[in-house]
Amino acid sequence: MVAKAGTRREVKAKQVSQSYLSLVWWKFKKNRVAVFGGIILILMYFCMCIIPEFIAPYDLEHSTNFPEARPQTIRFIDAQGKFSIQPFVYGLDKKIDEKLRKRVFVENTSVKYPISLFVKGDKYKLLGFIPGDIHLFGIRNAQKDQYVFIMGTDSLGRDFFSRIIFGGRLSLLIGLIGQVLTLLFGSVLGAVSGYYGGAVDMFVQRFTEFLSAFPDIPLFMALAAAIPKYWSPIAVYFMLTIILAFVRWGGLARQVRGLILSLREREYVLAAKSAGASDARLMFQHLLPGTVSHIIVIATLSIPGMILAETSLSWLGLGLRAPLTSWGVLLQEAGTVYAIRFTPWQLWTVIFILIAIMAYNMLGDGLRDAMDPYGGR
Amino acid sequence: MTEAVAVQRNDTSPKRSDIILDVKGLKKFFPIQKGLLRRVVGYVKAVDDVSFFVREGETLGLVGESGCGKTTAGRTIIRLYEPTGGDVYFSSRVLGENGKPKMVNLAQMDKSQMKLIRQEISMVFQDPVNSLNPRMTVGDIVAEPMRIHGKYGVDSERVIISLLERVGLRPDHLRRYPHEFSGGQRQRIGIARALSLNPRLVICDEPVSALDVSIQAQTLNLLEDLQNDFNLAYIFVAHDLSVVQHISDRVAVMYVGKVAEMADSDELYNHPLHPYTEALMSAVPKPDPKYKSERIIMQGDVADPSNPPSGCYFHPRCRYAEAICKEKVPEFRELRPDHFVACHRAEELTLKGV
Amino acid sequence: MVNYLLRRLGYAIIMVVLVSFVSFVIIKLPPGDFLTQKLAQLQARGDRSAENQIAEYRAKYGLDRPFMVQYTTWAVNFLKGDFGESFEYERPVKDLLGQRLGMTVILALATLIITWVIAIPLGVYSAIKQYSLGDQVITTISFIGLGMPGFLLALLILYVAIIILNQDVLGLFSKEYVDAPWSFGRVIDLLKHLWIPALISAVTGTGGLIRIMRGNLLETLGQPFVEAARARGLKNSQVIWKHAVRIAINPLIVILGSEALPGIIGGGALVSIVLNLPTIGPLFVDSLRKLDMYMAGTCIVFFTILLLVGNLLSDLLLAWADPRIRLD
Amino acid sequence: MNDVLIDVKDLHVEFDVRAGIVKAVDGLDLTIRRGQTVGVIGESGCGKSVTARAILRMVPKPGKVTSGQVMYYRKAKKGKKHLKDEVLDITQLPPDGEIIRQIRGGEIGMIFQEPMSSLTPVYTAGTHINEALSLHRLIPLQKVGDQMAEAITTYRTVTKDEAREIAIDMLRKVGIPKPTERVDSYPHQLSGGQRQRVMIAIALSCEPEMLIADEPTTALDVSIEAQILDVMRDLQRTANMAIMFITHNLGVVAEMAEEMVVMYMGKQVERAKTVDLFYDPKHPYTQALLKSIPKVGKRSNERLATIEGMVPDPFHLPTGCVFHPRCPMFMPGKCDKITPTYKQIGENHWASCLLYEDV
Repeated sequence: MVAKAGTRREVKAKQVSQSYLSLVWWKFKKNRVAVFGGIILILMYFCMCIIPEFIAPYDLEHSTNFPEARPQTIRFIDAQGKFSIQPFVYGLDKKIDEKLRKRVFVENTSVKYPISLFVKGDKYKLLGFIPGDIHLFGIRNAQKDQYVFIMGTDSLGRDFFSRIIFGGRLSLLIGLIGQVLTLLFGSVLGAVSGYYGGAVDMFVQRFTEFLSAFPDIPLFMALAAAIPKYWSPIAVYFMLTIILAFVRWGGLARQVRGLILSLREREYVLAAKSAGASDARLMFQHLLPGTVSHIIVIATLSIPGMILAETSLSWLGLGLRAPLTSWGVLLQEAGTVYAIRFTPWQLWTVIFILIAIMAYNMLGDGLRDAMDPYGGR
Repeated sequence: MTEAVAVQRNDTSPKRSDIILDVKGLKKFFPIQKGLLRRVVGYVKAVDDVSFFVREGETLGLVGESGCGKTTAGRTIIRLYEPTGGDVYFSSRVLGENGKPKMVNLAQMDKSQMKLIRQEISMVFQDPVNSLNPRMTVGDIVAEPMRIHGKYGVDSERVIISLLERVGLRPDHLRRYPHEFSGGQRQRIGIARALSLNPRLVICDEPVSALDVSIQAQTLNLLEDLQNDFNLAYIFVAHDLSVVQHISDRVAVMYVGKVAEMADSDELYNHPLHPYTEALMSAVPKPDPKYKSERIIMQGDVADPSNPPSGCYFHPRCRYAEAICKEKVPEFRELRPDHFVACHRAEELTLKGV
Repeated sequence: MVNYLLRRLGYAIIMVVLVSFVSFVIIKLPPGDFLTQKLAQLQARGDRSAENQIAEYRAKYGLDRPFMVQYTTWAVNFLKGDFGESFEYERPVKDLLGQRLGMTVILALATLIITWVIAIPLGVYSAIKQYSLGDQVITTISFIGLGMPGFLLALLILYVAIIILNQDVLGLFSKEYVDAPWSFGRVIDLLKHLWIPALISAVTGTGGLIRIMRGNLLETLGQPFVEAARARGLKNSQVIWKHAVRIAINPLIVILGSEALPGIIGGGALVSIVLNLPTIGPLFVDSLRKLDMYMAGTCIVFFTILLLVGNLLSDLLLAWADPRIRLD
Repeated sequence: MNDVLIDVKDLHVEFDVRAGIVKAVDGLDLTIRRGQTVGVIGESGCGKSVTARAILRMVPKPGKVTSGQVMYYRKAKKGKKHLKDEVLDITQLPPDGEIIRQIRGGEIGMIFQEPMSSLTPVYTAGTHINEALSLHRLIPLQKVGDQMAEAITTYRTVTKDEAREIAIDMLRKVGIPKPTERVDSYPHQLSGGQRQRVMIAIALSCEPEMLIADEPTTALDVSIEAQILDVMRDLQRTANMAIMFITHNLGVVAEMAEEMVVMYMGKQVERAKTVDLFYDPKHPYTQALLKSIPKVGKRSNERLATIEGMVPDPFHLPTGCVFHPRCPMFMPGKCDKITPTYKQIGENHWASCLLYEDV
C-alpha cells in the first residue's frame, strides 16, 4: 500500500540554483525602464568622458565667424524638393535683423553641406594620449567657414553641441568621483560606528547631526564661496568635488550605521558570532555584503544630486568657472534673459542635464527593486 | 587556564560528576538609556540570578513565557551577551589534558580561550529565514564554523555532505542558496551548521516554534536522533510546554529572569512544587476534547522585567500568595532530590500536575 | 515635557552658536574679503583715494580687529537685534532682510499650500489604486518631478514664456506695480506672476511628497488594524481616511517641520534667482558670492534657527498627532 | 435546518499573483449553526484565514472569489429593526455596500491574530468601541427607510457620556481591570492580552450573531491565552453567538469547538464533532496531524509520528488528492489520479479521501 516515497518527492528536484547576484541581475533585467536608464548612462559616460573629442565635431576652443548662430536644421529634402539619402545643412549668411537690431545668421538655401560620418577635423588626443583627428560626423573636406552646428553656437562662435559634450565630461565625472569619495568616507565611518559603537560612534553621530543642522544648499554655497578665486581651474574642480563629498557623507554614514545596527541583530550574524567568527569575518562575510546593495542604491540615487549641485553652484558663479567647461558653466551663459531671448538653443544644456538625472533615477529605482530579490518573486 | 576553577558543590550543584554545564547565579542586565546623553536610568533584568546545570548527553528544557529571559540566558552562556554577573562552568575537552574534560568558567574567559570553547558549544536559532545568510550557499553556511576554526580541509566537503544527508538534505543541496528551501529544510541546515564541529552541547533557541505542526515533529525527531548518535547535550529553549516535555530529560521553568523550578521532566509535570508551574501547566490547552480540568487562570500580565514586583516576582498573580511572598525573595533550593524550587510555601502546598 | 523643551532649547542654542561660528570661519576662509575686492575694483577704475577710503571702511566695520573680536562683537550685537551692515548695499542687514521678508513668506506659504494640497490627494489616490493607470501616470509624473531641479524647470518655463508666449514673467510684479501701494490691481498682477513659481513648486516639490505618501499609505494599508476597521463595518472611505491616512500622514509631519520653516528663506532660492523674485534667497546667494560677511552670516544663522525650530515644532506636532510618541 | 447561520457552498478563492494562480480556497463547504463553535484547523497557507475573509466579503487583493456561495441566513432580531428573515449570498453583495457593512461588525464580528497591531494606534480603546457602536447599535434615521418609520422611535442617538458608559461596560465584561481608566488608554499603553480583550469588546459591543476568531491567541503567552479563551467561552454562553475559531493549535480547538473542520492546501479534508475527530479521525492527514503533536503530561520515549515531506508548492499542486505525496496510505494509480470528493462517512462526519470511496 505504501508507495515508493523517494521518486514522488523528486519532482521538484532539478532547479537551477541561483546566487544572490544572479537573482538581482535576473530581476533587474526584467525592469525595462531601469535597463534603459542604465544604457543611457553607459552611452553618456562613454561618449562624454572617454571619447568626447571624437563625438564632438569641433574642438572645445574652436571659435568661428558665426557667433550666436541658431542651430542648423538637418535636412534630407532640399528647397527644390529633391531628396537625398545623405543628410545636409544649408550654409549660413550674415544678416542684420532690423527689429532686433542684431546681427543674425540665416540659412542660404543655395549652399548645401552634406554631413558625413567619420570625417577628418580638429586634432585631438583621446584620454590625453591617443592622437587622432577623426570625428563622428561633420563636413568632409570642410573649407573655411563651412560648419555644421546642430545646436547652434555661443557668443564666440563655438559649436554648442561640442561644448555640451565636453561640458558633460566634467559634470558627469564630478558626480561620480564625488560619490566615490562620499562612499569611502560615509560607508567606512558608518560601518565602523555601527559595529563598534563607542567613541567613534559618538563622534560620527554628533558630526552628522551637526552637518544636518546646517542647511544643505547654503552649506554647499558657503564652502564653495570659500574657494579662493585665484586657484587654478583644476584645483577648483577637485576642491569642489571634495566639498560635494564632504557635505554628503554624513547622511550616508547615518544610513550605513542604521543598516549595520539592524543586521547585527540578525540571527545569522549571531550564529557566526557564536561559532567564534572574528570581527573581520563578521564584517566582511556577513555585515557588509548585506549593506553593499543598499549602499549601491543610495549612491546611484544620490549621484544626480551631486551633478545638480555642481551645475547649480557653477551656474551661480560659486563653482567652476571658465575656462573650464561644465554644464553648469554653460548654464551660466544660457540662463540670462538676454540669452533666453536671443540664443535659446543654449538651453539644450538643460535637456542633457535632465536626461542624465532621469537616467540615474531610473537606474537607481530599478536597482532598488532588484536588490531585494527574495520579496515578491 | 589558571583561572579555571574546579566545581564547588553547593545546593544547586548536581551530585554526579557527569555534568557538562553548571550555571551559577548568572545575571544579565540590559541598561535602559534615556535622553541625549544616554544616561542609564534603569536596568532590564533579563536574567537575574539564574542557576541550573546540564548533564552529559541529556536535554534540559528551559521554558517560560515571553520576557522571562530564557533566550537571553542561552545567549549569555555562550557569551553572545556579556554576563553582568555569575559563573558558567563548562566541562571542556579542548582545554583539558589527555582527553580528560576540565571544568572552566566561561564567564571569566578571554576571547581567544572562548573561541576554543565555541567548538564544543553551538547554537540553533529560531527564525529559519533570518538565521541563514542569504548570500551564502548551504555548503558555505555549514562549513563556516570549520573555516572559522581553521578546520576546513580537503575532505571537509565530504564531511559536510554526510552531515547534510544526516539531517535529511541531499548532497546536491550543497550549492544552493537558503531562499530555495522551505522553513523546515532551513532549520535542518541550521542544525547541520551547529553540528559541523562535533560539539558536545547545543543550545537550541526555540528551534521549532516558527514551524508548522507537521514539520515541527520532523525536526524534533531529528534532534532526538542526533542526540543519540553524537551524545549531545541540549539546552532546549522554548515556550511550548508540550514540546519541552517531549524532548527534555529535565526542565527548568523561568519567570521574569529567574528560575522558578527545576526538576526531572516527569517529576516537574506530575508533581510541580511551584504555583507558577502548576498554573502554567493547567493553562496549556490539551489536545483532548474530553479532558476537563479545573483551570487555574493567572490574573494580570507577566511582570515587567525592568520594574519587577517586590519579593517573589510571581506573588501578584499567585493564588497562594501570603505576606512573606511580597517581602522576601524566595531561595532557590533543592526540596527533593534533583527537584529545585524557589517558593516560600513549596513545603506546605500540594500542587496539581498535568 | 518642560525638561524636554529646555533640553531641546539648550541644544538648539549650542547648535546656533556652533553654526554661526563655523560659517563665520568659512566666509573668512578665502584670502581677501569684500573690501579687498572693492579696493581692486576702485583701483582698476583709477580711484586714487581708494586705499584711504577702504581703510576707513575697514575701521568702520571693525575688520581690522582680530577674528575673535569681530565674531563676538557681531554675535553680541546679533542678540540685541543688530545684525550688522551689508558691505554691498551699505545698509543694515536687518532693513534689507525686512524689506523682502513679506514677499518671501507669501511665496513660501503659497508654495507650501500648493505642494501639499496637490501631493497628499495624489499620493493617497496612487496608493489605493495601486498599479492602476492613474497610479502609473501619477508615478511617472512624480518621478519626473523628483528628477527635475526647480531652477532648470524655471529656465525652461522662462523660455516658453519669453519665446512662445512672448510674456514678461520675471519678478513678482509688472513694472507699474512694483512700488505701487496695495490695490486690487496689484493683487491680480501678483497672481499673474505667482503662477510660475507655483507651477514650478507643484512639479518639483510634489514628486517626493507623492512618493512618500504613497509608500507610507501602502505600508499602512497592509497593517492589521486597517483590516480590523473594515471588519467593523466601516465604509471604504472611512477606513482609508480615518484609519489608514491618519496614520500614514504622521511621518510627513517631520518633513513639514524640517522643510517648510527653513524653506521660508532657503526654499527656491535658485528659482527666485532665475525668475528674479524679490525674496531673501537671491540676496543671500549674492552675499556669499561677494563675501558680504554680515549679510551671509545673518542669513545662515536664521536658516539654522528656522531649521531647529522647525524640527522642534515637528517633533511636538508629531507627539500630539501620535500618542505612541513620548517626549522625554 | 432553520438554525443555520452561515452556509458556505463550494467556495473557490484564487490569488492571481505574478508567479501564477494560487487556489487559496478550493471548493470548500462549511455550515455554521447559531450558537455553535466551529473550529477550523490547518497549517499555514491552508486557506483558513482566506475563508474567514470571504465570509465577510473582504478577501484582500489580488484574491478573488471565483465561484461558490456564502449563504447568510439573516433573522429578525429584537432591537435591530432593520433586520428581517432573509437569505443573502454574501459573495454577491457589493463589497463596500450598505448591507455587507451592516453585517461586518454588526452581525458578524471578527478578531485577529495580531492584537499588537489590530487597533489603530492613534485612537483610544473607547474610541474604537464607540466607532463600532455608532455604526451598528444605533442606526441613523435616514438609513433605515420609510417602511420602518414606526420602529425608529425606539432608537435615539446616545450622548457622549452614554457611549462612554457603554464602552466602559463592555471593557468590564471582557475582564479588563480598571475599565474607567482603560477606556482612555491608547493601544500602546495596553498589554497584548488587554488589546485582544479590547478587540473582543469591540466585536461584542454590537451583539453579533457570529464571531470569527482568526488565531486570536497565537501571539499570546499561555497564561494570557487561557484568560482570553476563558473570556470568549463566558461571553459566548451569555450572548449565544456562533464562533468560527481558526487556529493551528489542536489543543485550543479541542477546548473551544464542538465541531471542527480540517483544511489542507485550500481544501477541507475532514469535518466531524470535535470528540469524534480526536478519537476517531478518518482522513490520513488528520490522523497524522494528531499523532505528530507532543501531548503534555504523557511523556513517553516514543518518537513522534511525522508527516513526511513538505507542504507542496502552491503553484504546482499535486494531481489527484493534494495530500497524496505525503500520505502514508497512498494508493498508487488512484490517489495521484483521482480527486476525492467530500463525502459523508458517518453521522456528522465528512471526509475527503479515496479510502472511503469505491474507486
